[in-house]
Amino acid sequence: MNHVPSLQIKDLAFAYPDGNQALFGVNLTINKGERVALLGPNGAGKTTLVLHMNGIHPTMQGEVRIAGVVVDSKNKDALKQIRAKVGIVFQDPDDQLFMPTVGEDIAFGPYNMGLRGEELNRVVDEALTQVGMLEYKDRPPHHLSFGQRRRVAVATVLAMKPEILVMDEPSSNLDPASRRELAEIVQSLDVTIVMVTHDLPYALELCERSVILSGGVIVADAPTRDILSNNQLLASHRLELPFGFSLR
Amino acid sequence: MNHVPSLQIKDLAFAYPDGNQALFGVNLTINKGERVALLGPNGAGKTTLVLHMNGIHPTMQGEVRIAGVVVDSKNKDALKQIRAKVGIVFQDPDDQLFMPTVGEDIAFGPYNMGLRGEELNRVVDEALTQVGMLEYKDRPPHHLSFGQRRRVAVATVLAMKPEILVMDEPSSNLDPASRRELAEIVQSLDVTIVMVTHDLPYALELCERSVILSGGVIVADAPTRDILSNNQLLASHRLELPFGFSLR
Amino acid sequence: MSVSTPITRWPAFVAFFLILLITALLSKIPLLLLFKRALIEIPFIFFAILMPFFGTGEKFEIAGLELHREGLLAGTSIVVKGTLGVLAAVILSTTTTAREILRGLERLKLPTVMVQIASFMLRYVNVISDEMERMKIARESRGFVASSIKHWKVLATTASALFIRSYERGERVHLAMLSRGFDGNLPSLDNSKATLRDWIVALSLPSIAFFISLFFFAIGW
Amino acid sequence: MHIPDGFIDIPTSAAFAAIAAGAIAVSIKGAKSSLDDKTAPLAGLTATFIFAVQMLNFPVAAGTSGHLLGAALATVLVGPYAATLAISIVLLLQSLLFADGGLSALGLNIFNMSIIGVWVSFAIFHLFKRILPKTKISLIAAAGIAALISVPAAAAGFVVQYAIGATAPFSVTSVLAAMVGTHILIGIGEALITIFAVGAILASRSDLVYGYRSQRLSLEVRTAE
Repeated sequence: MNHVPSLQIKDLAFAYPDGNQALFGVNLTINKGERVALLGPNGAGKTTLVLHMNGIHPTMQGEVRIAGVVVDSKNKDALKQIRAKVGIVFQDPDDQLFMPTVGEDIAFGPYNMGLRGEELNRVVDEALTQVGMLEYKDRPPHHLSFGQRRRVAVATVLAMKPEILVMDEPSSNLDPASRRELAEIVQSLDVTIVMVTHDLPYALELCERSVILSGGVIVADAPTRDILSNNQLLASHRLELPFGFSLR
Repeated sequence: MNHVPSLQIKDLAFAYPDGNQALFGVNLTINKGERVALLGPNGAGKTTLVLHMNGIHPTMQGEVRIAGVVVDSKNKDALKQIRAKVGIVFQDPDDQLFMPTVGEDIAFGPYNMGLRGEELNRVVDEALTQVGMLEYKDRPPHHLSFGQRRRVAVATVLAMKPEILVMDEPSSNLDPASRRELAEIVQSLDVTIVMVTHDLPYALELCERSVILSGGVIVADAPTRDILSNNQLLASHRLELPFGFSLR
Repeated sequence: MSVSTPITRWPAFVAFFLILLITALLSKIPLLLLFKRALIEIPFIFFAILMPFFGTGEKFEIAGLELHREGLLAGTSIVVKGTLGVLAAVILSTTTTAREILRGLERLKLPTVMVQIASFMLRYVNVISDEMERMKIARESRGFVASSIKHWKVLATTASALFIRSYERGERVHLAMLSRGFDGNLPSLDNSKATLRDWIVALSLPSIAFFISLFFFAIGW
Repeated sequence: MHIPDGFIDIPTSAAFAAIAAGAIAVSIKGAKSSLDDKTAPLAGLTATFIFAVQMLNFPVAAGTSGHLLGAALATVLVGPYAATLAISIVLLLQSLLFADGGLSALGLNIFNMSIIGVWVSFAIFHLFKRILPKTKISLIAAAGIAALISVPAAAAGFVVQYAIGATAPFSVTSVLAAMVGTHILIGIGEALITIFAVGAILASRSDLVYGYRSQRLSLEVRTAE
């Protein structure tokens, strides 16, 4: 295993142009190959944090490093490299899938990274195979089920061979079987994963470690099982296990 | 309790204009005050069935009765009465909240039913109070959180004093606390409820009885606990309890 | 009013400008915001600046530049009138909520369907532009930079995805409306009648402007 | 392209406002007969779409950028009546809320963009659809040609208004040359984007394309047993 962490965030603070401060000094290190759940109430700054990881939000104060490289939104070329390394799967697959066919959608990222021809084709097929959607390559994404579109959205970023895969609410709107199928795909991937989620059972199933972001700072960072068994901690950040769910 | 069932569906069959048949003879009776979960895989015909309950889809074959009255989409006046009795809460609250402010949105249904002036005002306030959103009456829906919009969407149909409340995936996209708050609201309502959902733990928490719609027919109708403990039944209709969830 | 006043009667325009400024101050609009939002006018100012160099009629020279009197007047007229129009519109839109504007349109007897279309547009403009923003972030996250003509195809496919989403939302909204008893008539937004006082307040600005132009016309400026 | 206040004199503006009002009245009738009670939500969301898409800037050349007018695109997608209504509403709200285009010039702007823009698109689209073989490709091509011509046509509308009621001293012919010339360039961009967009929509939801619907000859009718 590589000794450079996939993600290092130091003292990251950020305020929106309207003066609203969202992050108040976030510190987080994630090693290569780890799967970490990022939990927290609505409005805690989870999305803001994620959009710092690939330089969509410029770093105002503090530092974000991906595989050792500082994210600098002013350096356009470096930014392109960073965005290849950080694959974000957004919550609504329709935001991510806009090309006429599944295959073209998967090719979009690698094409922007400069891949062409045979190599591009190979990368596309590989990514589709990883999520079990190869046979849908020539279909318009619009005709797929929601669960299939979510899987294609995952493939669009896998095709960029990311150092770190960030998934925003991966289980939302999935029926139970699609939810499990996606879990199996996630478990089969050999990549660092940050999973932003409200679905605490899903976090427990897939991530060894969890962090809670609340009020713009990391308030807890521990094994998922420990965090989920601390009811007081959960309750004070508007989190709770669903009715009927027990930690075995 | 009233002896006329809130909902009676007999031998309901339906095909779309393109020839695609979605329902193949559905039979379902729901008594006043019951809360029933409507489960089933994607594409089973759940939405098609729901849109028969208020005559959006005309009945092609078979019969649907609401509180004893046949749903007849040709009779415009009768249809108006039916739509007042069947309140559908759609999955995306933004589809349902189309007026400029929360208050006007709640008033939309009762206004169409002929309510005006002081009475209209009273009904609106009552519905907003039931979901704990009265203070947001003059706000535009855009400024509310997702969970709040879902609650307002519920209020828009409660204001019509429905005989039967149909909720499409009520827990989708909610964070854990909003999910529980909505559950508490649902439990406080004194109305017949049909809940279309993939969230089996939520069905167990809120509904005594569940039915499974699969391949356009009802394949199971039993107490929710019995259905959820029959793994073989669940599996054969692409349903399953989430990882870590145990029926206590 | 300002549009129909000839540009040569310039003191009238100074007065118009002062009225708008006073209105802005009375409605507590930060002047900076006012002028920032008025920047939308810039393309036409460019056009107007070019005018003195073209056209016909009397010529004269300033600082070595050959200018046409007609063009100069017309250019100034466009800048001045355009600026007044933009300032008035900015004041209207910062002091009046979208909803009040809709009510106003309804009161001005704009056809009901048009008011409804406008109302749906105002309701969903945030929803749709949020969707567009999220799509943009998703594109950029995969290394896309809009920089050259070959990227038009990407923007066009984004537009098409956006159209499908907008149209499908329209269909779902229609279903939700039907489900709550919609029969073609939307409830009127306007539940109060305009009082005499409202009309007086509303007409005060135009009438002051009218008297100013009458005054300067009368004294023959 | 949005004409501000003070560019064209008041009698001309008023005359065009009257024409615009008439055309809107006709379009309301036309839209209601094809969309029925769906008119408000569907035309409303189409207007929202046009408004959003006009914010989508695309690079033209040398650091400048243009944006889509959307008249041809809307015409092909939702039909001329709903397109006229949607674009008129966009222009109305742009002038009221964003000071984009003068309120006294609203009639002029509606005439150019939502009447000339839409109906020229519609005529050309129909003409070419009839001439070309009945395939999706020719439909897309027809939409592209409609877009290409609709933009300079709308610009020519401005020139007509200018000739009648201008307060500026250019000769009409030089304005015509300048306006139509630059707008042919913009029209090329408009055409390319319209082509790609219509193509993409035909690929995923061909049933949403108004110009395609009338093209289907007959449907097989089946009955459920």
